[in-house]
Amino acid sequence: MAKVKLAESKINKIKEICASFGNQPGEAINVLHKVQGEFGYLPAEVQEVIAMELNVPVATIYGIVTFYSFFTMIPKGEHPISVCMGTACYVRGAEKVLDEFKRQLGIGIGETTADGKFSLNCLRCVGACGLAPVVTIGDKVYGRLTPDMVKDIINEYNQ
Amino acid sequence: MAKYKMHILVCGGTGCTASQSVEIADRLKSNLLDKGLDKEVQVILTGCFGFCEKGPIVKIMPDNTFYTEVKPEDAQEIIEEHIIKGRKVARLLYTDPEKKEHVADAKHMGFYKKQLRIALRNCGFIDPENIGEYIACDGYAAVAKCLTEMTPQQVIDEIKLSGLRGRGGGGFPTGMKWEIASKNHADQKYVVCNADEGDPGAFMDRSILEGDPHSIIEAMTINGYAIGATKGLVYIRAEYPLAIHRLQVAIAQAREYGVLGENLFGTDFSFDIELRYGAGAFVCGEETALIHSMEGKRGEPTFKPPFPAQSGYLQKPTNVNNVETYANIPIIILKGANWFNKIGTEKSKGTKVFALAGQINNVGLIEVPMGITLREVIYEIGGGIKGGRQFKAVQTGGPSGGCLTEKHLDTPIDYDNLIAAGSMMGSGGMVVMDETSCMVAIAKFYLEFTCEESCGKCSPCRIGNKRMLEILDKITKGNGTMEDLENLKNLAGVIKDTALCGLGQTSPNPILSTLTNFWDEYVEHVQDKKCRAGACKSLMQYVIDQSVCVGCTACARNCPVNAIQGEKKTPHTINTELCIKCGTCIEKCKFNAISIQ
Amino acid sequence: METVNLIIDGKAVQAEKGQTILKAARKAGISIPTLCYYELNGQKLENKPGGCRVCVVEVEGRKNLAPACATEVMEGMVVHTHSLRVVNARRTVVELILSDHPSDCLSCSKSGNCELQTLAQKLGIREIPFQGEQSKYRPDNSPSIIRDVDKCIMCRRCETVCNELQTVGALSAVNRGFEAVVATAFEQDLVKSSCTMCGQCVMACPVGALSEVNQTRQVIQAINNPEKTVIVQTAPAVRVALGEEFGYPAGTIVTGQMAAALRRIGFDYVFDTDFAADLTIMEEGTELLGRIQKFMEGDKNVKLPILTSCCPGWVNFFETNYPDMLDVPSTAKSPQQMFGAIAKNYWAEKLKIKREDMVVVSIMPCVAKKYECQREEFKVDGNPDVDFSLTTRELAELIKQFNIDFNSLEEEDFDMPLGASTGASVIFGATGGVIEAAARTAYEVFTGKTLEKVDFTELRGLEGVREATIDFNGTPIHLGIAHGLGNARKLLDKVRKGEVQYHAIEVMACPGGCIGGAGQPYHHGDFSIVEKRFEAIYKEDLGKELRKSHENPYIKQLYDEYLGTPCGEKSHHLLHTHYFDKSKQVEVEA
Amino acid sequence: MAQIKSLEDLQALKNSVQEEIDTRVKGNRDGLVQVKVAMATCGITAGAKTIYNYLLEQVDKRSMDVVVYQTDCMGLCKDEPTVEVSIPGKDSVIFGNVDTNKVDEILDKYIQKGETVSGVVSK
Repeated sequence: MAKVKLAESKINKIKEICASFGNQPGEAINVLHKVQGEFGYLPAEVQEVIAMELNVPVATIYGIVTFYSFFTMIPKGEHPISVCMGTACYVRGAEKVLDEFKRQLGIGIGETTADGKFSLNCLRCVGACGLAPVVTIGDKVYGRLTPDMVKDIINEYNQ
Repeated sequence: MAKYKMHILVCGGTGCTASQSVEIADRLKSNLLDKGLDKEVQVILTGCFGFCEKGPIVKIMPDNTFYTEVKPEDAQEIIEEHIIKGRKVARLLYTDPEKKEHVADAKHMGFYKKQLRIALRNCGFIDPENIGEYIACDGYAAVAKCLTEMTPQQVIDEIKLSGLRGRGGGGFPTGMKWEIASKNHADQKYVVCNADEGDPGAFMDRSILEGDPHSIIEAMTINGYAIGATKGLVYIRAEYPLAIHRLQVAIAQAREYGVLGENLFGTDFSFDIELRYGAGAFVCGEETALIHSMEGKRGEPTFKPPFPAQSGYLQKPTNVNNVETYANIPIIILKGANWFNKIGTEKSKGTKVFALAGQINNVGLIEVPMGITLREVIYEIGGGIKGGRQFKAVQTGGPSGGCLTEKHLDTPIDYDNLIAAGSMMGSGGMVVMDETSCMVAIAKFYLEFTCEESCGKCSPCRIGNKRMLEILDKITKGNGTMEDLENLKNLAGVIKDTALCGLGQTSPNPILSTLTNFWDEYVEHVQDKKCRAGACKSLMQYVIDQSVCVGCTACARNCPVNAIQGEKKTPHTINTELCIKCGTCIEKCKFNAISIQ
Repeated sequence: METVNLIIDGKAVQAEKGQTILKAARKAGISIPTLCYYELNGQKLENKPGGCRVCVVEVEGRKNLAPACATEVMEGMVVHTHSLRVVNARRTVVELILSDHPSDCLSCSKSGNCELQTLAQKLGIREIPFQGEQSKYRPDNSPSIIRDVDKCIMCRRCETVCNELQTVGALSAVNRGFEAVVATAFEQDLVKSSCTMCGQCVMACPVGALSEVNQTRQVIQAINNPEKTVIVQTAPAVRVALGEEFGYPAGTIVTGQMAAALRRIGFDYVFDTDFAADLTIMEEGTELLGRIQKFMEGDKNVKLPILTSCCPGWVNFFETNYPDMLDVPSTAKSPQQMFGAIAKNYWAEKLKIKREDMVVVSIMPCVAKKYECQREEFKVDGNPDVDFSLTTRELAELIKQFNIDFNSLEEEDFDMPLGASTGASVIFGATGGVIEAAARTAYEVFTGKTLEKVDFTELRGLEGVREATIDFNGTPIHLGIAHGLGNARKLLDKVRKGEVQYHAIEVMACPGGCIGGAGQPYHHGDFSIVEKRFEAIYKEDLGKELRKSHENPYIKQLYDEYLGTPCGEKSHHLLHTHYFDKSKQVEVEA
Repeated sequence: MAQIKSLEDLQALKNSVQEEIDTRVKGNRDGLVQVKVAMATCGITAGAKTIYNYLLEQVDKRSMDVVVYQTDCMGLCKDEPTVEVSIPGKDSVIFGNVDTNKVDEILDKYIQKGETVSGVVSK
């Protein structure tokens, strides 16, 4: 018997979410959205439970999770940083801003700092093209950024 | 109820919201309350005005005053000066970049003058969360007309006659698409709105959903009636929380008002809409991939035929149209196909929304009649190139499109002309570039995107694009050969010819169009190891100006790789073989003698 | 049938409406190369993702090249399958695939059987113009199957086979873009997944991304170890397929040559798994009759139908998917394991050697058998009853390694006593064979009469799920048969819900039964090869003097001398097993 | 809220909400008659607010295609309240010392009939 270990509250939450979608395999993406919204990420154990509830192979769930960039198996930082790499931002220097964040935080794209405070990601166009280049941290949007502003922004969250 | 004497419209689009427009609206409201004017002046959070470059936008009606780059702290002045005293706040008015004059009335701004807003007719004008305002602007009159006065075939004929073509990229005639779906009989059919806008830099669909969600609901209902579907699905990006919220509100209101649900307008026709969320995959804009994603699977495209109109969502006949396409439908029904087909060119009717971006003065969302020239868009609406620099290229169609040059500036924009020029309409991204953009690097940027977004199902796209990217990388690093260029050409051709879906088939376009239009620039990178735009770092060289250098040795002492030689008090030189382009010498030079070439 | 007319390469072709260009062309004798396309004719399996783009053809009037495997013919279509444009595109596509594929053909397990290799050769590819990053993944070595994911070309055949044909669901396409590959959940090892080791993925894989664990080297070492007595047993299905590896047409029976070759290789005793198959019938048949007897006496606790347990892939499948039904299958070990138990006990005692000094090698049409023989319950103090299980393909390799000219070998017999067998045991190799063999014996035991008509043709066939009722002298016995795990699932779900009533069900994991096993020579999707093996199996049965297991004189001798009675105490100890719950369970973390 | 069950229902609802958005619709349209009331401190002290409200009310009552809005001091403080009327194609005129009667006159005679109305302080 292969065992999947998970806290009871989490198991119940996942079951509740799956049930709210009628445990339908066709609702897998909606379920994953909801569960990730709940836990912040989708670790293997969580995917195992979802697969069991929806009665689909866990490989299938994993195939879905790894297909869509919105889903992540790595917990995001307390302050998730997303650098917009849409065309408008790219043309106006987003790459340099991204490099500066990487340098300042010492992490790469898709990674989280050791203290769990920051995670760094790229995204495609938040639609604030007038403010390019744009970075979002949590719900907050920073526009018209230059690399030299990066340090101060990080410091805002380091107090 | 007393009528509001004035309306203050605050842009509630994502861009302006990002720069505190909600707070501006709140401050305006509290100021009005303080002055006891809350019953006389209404503050409305609308959809996007399009002029994102100068956001947040606040517009006062009825005098049409257009305030730009408003900050929350400006709210008090707007109320005290404009609302109470009737004095316009000059410093917040838009300044014409050429005439250097304030333009008070939005109708006279260059940005809006040449625009024709059909799909965006209600964006920035009504409160998207109030169905009443939509109804006041003839909302739901089109669906009422279809259901009570027209047969489904008449609706299809009207759309066919209008000449409307799909705004999502391909430009397939909408009426014909509906007709095919209507002729496939099944117990259940579906209508799907593709709101998985993934083109980097294009955000028209989001703006429509945020600014005028009811128009989409109405159009989908008309679509359902025309093809015999009772169920609608909107496949929307999860990254669009505001659009999702507005759509949810609109659907709830539509149900409450009975314009969505059972027996609409007292007829036998019933229709309802559900939302499905995308999860970050550009390829899901392709309709078969979108359908698989809605079914809870990996969003991989499948070969067509069967087309969705034959076998789509849950293997049932399904009609998929994009948001902007839908936004045109109600007004076509109301004003008639013959009104619509007078706008535009022979084969491309109506208007197209573009997201104008890049090195241009007026970044934003615009809607123009088909047939307008790129020159008009870039120079009149876009206000010309930023900083007065030289225009170099304009990229249309996003990762599926290509780069057009000076010689295309006077080509009327329509589906067929853009394809003939080696680009495409795409979803409507338009990125303007000046001489600081390297065309090889731009091709690489788009290809990086395609590589990241390729689903990996077919070998040409999965491996071919990766190999093309590697070749481009080689070229931008100065290691390219002429053979690489030949390989690139062949690969681009084969990928275009053999890839499984639209994403793959069009992915070589940015390369093909730059190879055609900027061949010299590629050759320069390969043979002269030079990037004329100065964008490819590896090709840059650090040079000491011999006439400026005084030989202070500061650079040589600080160079981490000892690449700088020279006697004291004589001009120094940089050994480019050793130089790692770290920039330390420039930092240390007090005489600005070192430059990058 | 509606037909359409089209022109392929200048030739007027009439094709069925709805048919693909590929099939229409093939029927007209025009070959179009394919790579990802995989079809098991008659088994309702078709993999045509249209992904590799090798089969692209030019259709006049179309903007892009069309994949022949997925494009339907249309009236008036003009197709060019080898125009310059097509040839250049096809070649470039294969070059691209090769550019992300390790070039270790010389030492690759699929060398000579690799469809990509053949394709590259056919297209005359002599160099790969594209250099660049190659995918790198961690190799996965399970007891049966090796996944060398670096070699995966995303043809999706294994994924389709694992999910649609077998409904095992161990594999899925994961990641996207250049990183996209077919893998297990979390890219873990197969043993940690729901894999049953049936190996149909290995059979389907056109390249070396999936292959069996090769143990020929260990076997050669054992043979050359003077301390060891090395015994070999060969499964029924091997003898009708091995010939293919030596150029014989499919369906050629090479039993005698095989026995001769095994002797040349140096095995001390060349025995037959068929002997153990007869033994299985004695045990399983007795168990079945016992359950029927109790059922007829009104025992409510008796579990019916009895399920066969010869197939290790099937055993893994029900242990994972039907943990609530573990007491339903027969407890009889598979023939391979019965043979091992008899060899290492009865035969070792006869030879007066310790079991540690005996090495039992089995030749199987199967890769799951490699896993089975390593199961802990089949070991005594860590020493397995069967030491090594080789596939038919590995045996062919062994024969080639020993420079044996197989085709000119004189036929030889198996050694006695463990090489004696009946026709009933031979048909174990085909779907329906086990249940037919059981019926032959059970009938006579149950009714006490001699069976006149030995051939139960109603039980034969290649339909995925079959059923038949046999008259046991007035008592109707309902039998069910499924091959392919997807079909087994369909049948088992009905049994679980109580929708169907059977006395016994035979299940084989592979399509066609063992003749279509994953250890057999590669058929590359040509299922007619399996059909020919099927015919050969029944031909071999027909040629046997004895055709009922209980008539095997050495089986009788074994019971008299050693075991006592079927399902007796000694049999129970040596020839029966028990099953484990291998399903995934959620456990609350403290 | 009663559900919309027919074209008439929709029309009725539209009529009831139309008014709310009218101010905006008119502002967006070209070629409308514009009536501006000077509403700086001087104007308000002189009663411009009453005039402004009365104008809005009467335009509505008469269902006229006229857009009314406030504006800054026109520099004619001695004649407050002042009202500027611009009819497309004509020069705009400013009426001084406007009261409610004058408003009626401006609307009925000057705008609707094109007749001359007294009280013009500036052209």
